[in-house]
Amino acid sequence: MKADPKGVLTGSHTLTGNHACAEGAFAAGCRFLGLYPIVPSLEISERFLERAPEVGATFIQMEDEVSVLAAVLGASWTGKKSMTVTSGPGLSLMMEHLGLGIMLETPCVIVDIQRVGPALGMPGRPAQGDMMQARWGSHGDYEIIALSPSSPQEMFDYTIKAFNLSERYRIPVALMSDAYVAHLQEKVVIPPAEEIEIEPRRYYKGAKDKYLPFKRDKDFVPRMVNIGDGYKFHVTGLTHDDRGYPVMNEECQEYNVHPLVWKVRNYVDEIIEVQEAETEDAEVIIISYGATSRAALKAMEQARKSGVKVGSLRLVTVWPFPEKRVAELAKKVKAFVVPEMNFGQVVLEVERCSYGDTNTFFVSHGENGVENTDDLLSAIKQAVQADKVESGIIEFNKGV
Amino acid sequence: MKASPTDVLTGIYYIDGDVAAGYGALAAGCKLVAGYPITPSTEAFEAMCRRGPQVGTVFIQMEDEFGSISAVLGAVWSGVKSMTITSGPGYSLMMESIGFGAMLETPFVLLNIQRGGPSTGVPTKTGQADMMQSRWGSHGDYELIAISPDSPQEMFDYTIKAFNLAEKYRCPVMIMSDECVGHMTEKVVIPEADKIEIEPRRFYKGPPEEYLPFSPDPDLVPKIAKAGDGLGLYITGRVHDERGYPVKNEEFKAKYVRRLVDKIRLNKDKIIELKEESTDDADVVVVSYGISSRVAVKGVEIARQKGIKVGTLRLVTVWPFPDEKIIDLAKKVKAFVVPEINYGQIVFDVARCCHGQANVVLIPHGGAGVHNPLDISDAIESAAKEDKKIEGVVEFKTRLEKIVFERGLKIKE
Amino acid sequence: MNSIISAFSKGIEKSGIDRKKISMPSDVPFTPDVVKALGVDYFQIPRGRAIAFGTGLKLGNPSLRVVPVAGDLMTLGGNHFVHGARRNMELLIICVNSFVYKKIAGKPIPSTQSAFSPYSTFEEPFNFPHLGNSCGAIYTARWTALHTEELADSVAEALHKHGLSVIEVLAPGPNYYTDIDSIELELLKFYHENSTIKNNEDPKNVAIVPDEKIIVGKFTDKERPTFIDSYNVQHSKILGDKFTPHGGKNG
Amino acid sequence: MKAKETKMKEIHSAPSKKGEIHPMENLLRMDRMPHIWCPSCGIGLAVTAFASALEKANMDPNMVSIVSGIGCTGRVAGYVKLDSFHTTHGRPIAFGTGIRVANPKIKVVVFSGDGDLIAIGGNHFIHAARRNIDMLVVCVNNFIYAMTGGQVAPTTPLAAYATTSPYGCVEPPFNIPYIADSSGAVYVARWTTLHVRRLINSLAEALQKKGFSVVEVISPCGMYYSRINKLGDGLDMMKFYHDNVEIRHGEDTKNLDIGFQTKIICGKFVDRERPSYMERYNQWLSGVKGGSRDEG
Repeated sequence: MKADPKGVLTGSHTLTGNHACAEGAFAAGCRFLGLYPIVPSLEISERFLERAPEVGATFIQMEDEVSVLAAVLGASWTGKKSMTVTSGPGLSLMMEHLGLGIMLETPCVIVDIQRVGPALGMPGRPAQGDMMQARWGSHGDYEIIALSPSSPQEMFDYTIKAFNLSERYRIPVALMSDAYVAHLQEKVVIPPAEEIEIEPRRYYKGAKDKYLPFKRDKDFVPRMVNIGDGYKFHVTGLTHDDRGYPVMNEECQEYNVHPLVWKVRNYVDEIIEVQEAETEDAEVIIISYGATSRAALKAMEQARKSGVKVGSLRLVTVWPFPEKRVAELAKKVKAFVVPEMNFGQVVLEVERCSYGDTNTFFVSHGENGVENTDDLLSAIKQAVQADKVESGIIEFNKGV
Repeated sequence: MKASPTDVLTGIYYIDGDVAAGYGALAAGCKLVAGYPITPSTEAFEAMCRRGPQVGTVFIQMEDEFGSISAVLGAVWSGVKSMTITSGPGYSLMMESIGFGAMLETPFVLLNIQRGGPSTGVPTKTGQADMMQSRWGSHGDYELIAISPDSPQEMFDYTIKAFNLAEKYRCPVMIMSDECVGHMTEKVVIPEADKIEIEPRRFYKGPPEEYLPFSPDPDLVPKIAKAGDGLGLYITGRVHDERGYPVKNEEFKAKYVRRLVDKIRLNKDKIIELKEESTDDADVVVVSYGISSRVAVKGVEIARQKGIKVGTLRLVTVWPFPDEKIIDLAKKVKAFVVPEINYGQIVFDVARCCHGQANVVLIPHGGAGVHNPLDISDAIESAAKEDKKIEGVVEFKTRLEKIVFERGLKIKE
Repeated sequence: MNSIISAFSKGIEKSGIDRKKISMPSDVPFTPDVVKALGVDYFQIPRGRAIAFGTGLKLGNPSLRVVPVAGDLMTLGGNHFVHGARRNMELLIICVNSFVYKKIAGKPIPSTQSAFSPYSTFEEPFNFPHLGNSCGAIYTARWTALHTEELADSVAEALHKHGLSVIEVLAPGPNYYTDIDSIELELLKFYHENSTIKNNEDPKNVAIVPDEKIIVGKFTDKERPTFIDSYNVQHSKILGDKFTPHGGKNG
Repeated sequence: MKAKETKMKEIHSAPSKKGEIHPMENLLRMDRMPHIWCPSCGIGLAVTAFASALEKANMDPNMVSIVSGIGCTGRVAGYVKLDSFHTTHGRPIAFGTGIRVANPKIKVVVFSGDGDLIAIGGNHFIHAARRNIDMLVVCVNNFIYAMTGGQVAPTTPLAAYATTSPYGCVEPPFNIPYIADSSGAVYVARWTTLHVRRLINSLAEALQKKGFSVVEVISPCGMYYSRINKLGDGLDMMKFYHDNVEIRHGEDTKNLDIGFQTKIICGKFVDRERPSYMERYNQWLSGVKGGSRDEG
């Protein structure tokens, strides 16, 4: 399906990441925003509100983040594509309803503009400390899809992709950006509507009385209907059978929850998108995502110039984690260098998936500015020199 | 320091795990409990409501889980030991404040009686699917301690230990129990007060004008103060320096938030408690925690009867994770078998620490029940037979899965 | 904001309560200097949780006087407020209600409506004293940042109340999330022209309505047993000697 | 016990005689019967009253959506044959707000208990009332958390017993109509499950009301509240309601406190008009769209 021209602001613009995200949402067909203001995600909602009347979108500012996601889930069941924007503290409050979204298999998009944490941290300063939270933050078992854009253009593109994935798999999708990308102002090219591919919602089309809200189709995804279409369906956050009725026993738990995990794990190849640069002959590969990718690519070029063969693997989808690709690369290279603006989160996954074949260097990035490559270059130097595979992550230390 | 005799209900009891945890908290000197009813953790709160007023422990049922954890944090800063009790959905609601507690280095204990999830799930039945959440559930970087008891007696003992760890390292401590242990009724022996060791709070005792609330001792843990002592506390959830004043520069994040993480990571050896058995010559090691480790006993027994050399490693403290132990064992054994009541959480950390040197088998279970010991013995057997190195976590196909997905679920009419 | 702080400080002075015994959980980011000048213990806590945190402080040490100063009181903390009032926890809540000017869709909205919703200003704001009163607060008052003398008196008076007291202060305060343009002067002038003092008015009638005068004053002043009092009374009644009363009246 | 259970099951699942249809069959999910509520519980009465009210108010069942939270009353959504949502604890109002704002054609009914709506959901309750979101909130008040086994609720009267107030409740309860009224609800009524006919009328009236309507339904809980406080069974509670309820329409909501086994005042207390959220929203929208856009 093509995008609705009403929401597409075709042309070449200079936009901040946050504004690009709002435009991406409109282009993807998002027509409902639940919001509660929090730095540094404000500009998304401001842009959304400003353009909502002409696009025909609705919004509501709720009393807290808890109710925001509840409202978004409700809105999604009326047939409107819905999203919410927040930052760390807000995401923590949304955790309960993330679980509900998973259990009700409700498509929606959560944009998290990460800031320094924990607690109030440093509002407005970029960080990548919520990556693991997006994957594990709600109670119970689930899998989630998380994308991490690294420029305003990508904020636009991957917001659309986030909506498409969420409709395709009927799952909440997290767009994990950060304050740096969100406030970065760059050229954003918005293509004409007919060039934007949109995943339509997978609706049920059979007889009214035969509708089962959680009956999985061949593509593993149950079909949806809208409130008010006369299906009189029931859905619950309790463990349920195909009809959506609660059945609380071991068998039903297995029947209900295991597919929630499979739904993503069985389709990792379709979901995962990575961007590789010069990995063929690389000795060291920098694995990065989001804003740190910008420094990673720079460092790669600089290192190449000085004769070190460095490649880059950019995780566009951080969750599900590209296990296979990392394992393949691990066999070829001397080391992975993982810069993150936190104290070690996704690097643990890299360590896991390299199966002892290579060293994993961790660089806690961002202290001297997001685009600064000094630490990375020194870490690469250290990585090249290492002659044996250590057990465990080697934390690059500036010698403080 | 010894426990106060008025707090300890010395005697031999036949009680369930929830109640035992409640009595443990009282024995540890918990003077305020704030809770909100949620199945299956309510019994612990009820027990403390019944006994609390008689030993001078105040209870309050707050309006929601945000309220109960905030009240706990407040109580700690007023100078008393405090805890809250919850289960999955409530735990999700508490996430923001747990991070806040970690940031303020607030010593408190949270008892999470896990149930089947996600969302409302199966409220009355068991699960172990909040394990990763306890480590990663709040935004930003932090580290905390999580303990997983497997019997009512341990619920009592480890609740006391949880309070001691919290006071010692000034960090939130999670008791990650589950419905099975919580509702399991067994004999619980509560010893005399003078046999219970209590870690006193590390109060600051110097002159008020020199007090720095976040200036660490050599073990990276700072001294704590309480409100109302005239110290003019300035405590903030923002990134702060030693004085507690907010800082606005990324460099400081590296300096100050780093310590929150390091204080646990560098004291790991002192915190971690493991129970290890016959791992020396084992081919396969079963890594488990909580109720799964009790179920695993039977599975191991069956496997041993078949002549397989099986060792067991029980994670009493799940977080911080015993990386080194697993790395050591991985060099010696053929495979790890990890039964957990979820679809893979701790197993990923086991796999991570293996570095490809041993195979890792996950025996998943969705919750609402425990493993079939036969699944565990079968998994051990096939892991022992497997000679190839397999990358990644091998998911064992359980009997339950076969029943449900091959025969089809019988929907009750 | 400065005027509120100095009024608050003056209020403490007047009340004669030891500053050391005052704790101030708040989601308003005060600077260290201000806190030092006030001489109280200050906790900056997650948005909206000031009352719940204060409840813990008070229960943990009943001799403390807890004064949550809240900016986000009615949004994230709405529930804690209504339940705190119902329980009659001994807290003095100072709610800084800042008027925010914000543009929506290019349309400037002089939001005399509410700080609670800087965006969707087509919403009606709470009538805060009325809500507090109906939930059981024993003392409600409203002042603007101009009424510093009255505010100080109110603080002094409320600090001696046993129960949940709430003072709403209309002020161009620090909005947690957004930068506000410099509107202080304009707003102060607005207050001056548009407020009228009506003490003991039924809180029902004090809603802030556009184009009408803002009613300020002390609206409620009553007595009810506090949470700790009824906790002690009930448990002494049932348990008798086995129960040692908690804290005692106001420490 | 087991025999009794199977007996009950037999009665409930017995095939209906030819031509005999349950009068509520088009509004209740008969395939889910028997329900989970205990004998002597009043929630069933509230549900059938609601179903009758739907008929009485001539609502198109396709355009009504029912949202429940967690708890005994939280299960209502599962038994009513409408588009029904069983959501998380305390959040049905927030969930319903989303539905209503995204699709204003849908009439949202939130059917939940006192603990769900007033304790954990208190904030959403007062805010939805302030916004005046078009929805009907049916709050079944049984004075206790029954699903989790009898904990004290914010509606539990002073000195009443519950498992988390083992020595008597120390907190005064909420007066639900008062708080609804003061936060801006346009329709507030209170009935007990004894007053079925009045309750039906009231619900039908509230369904047609534009704005945030609240109907509090006082219901006996034979299993926990009555048992712990030794108040007898469901019938005794009904008798108590019969003897102690006073109907006073238009009573000032501030006088509606409920004490332990004291007089209960029922009636319709508030019925007024206030612009609803969607009306204000549309007004704003037309201002923006209708050329009056001011770039200042």
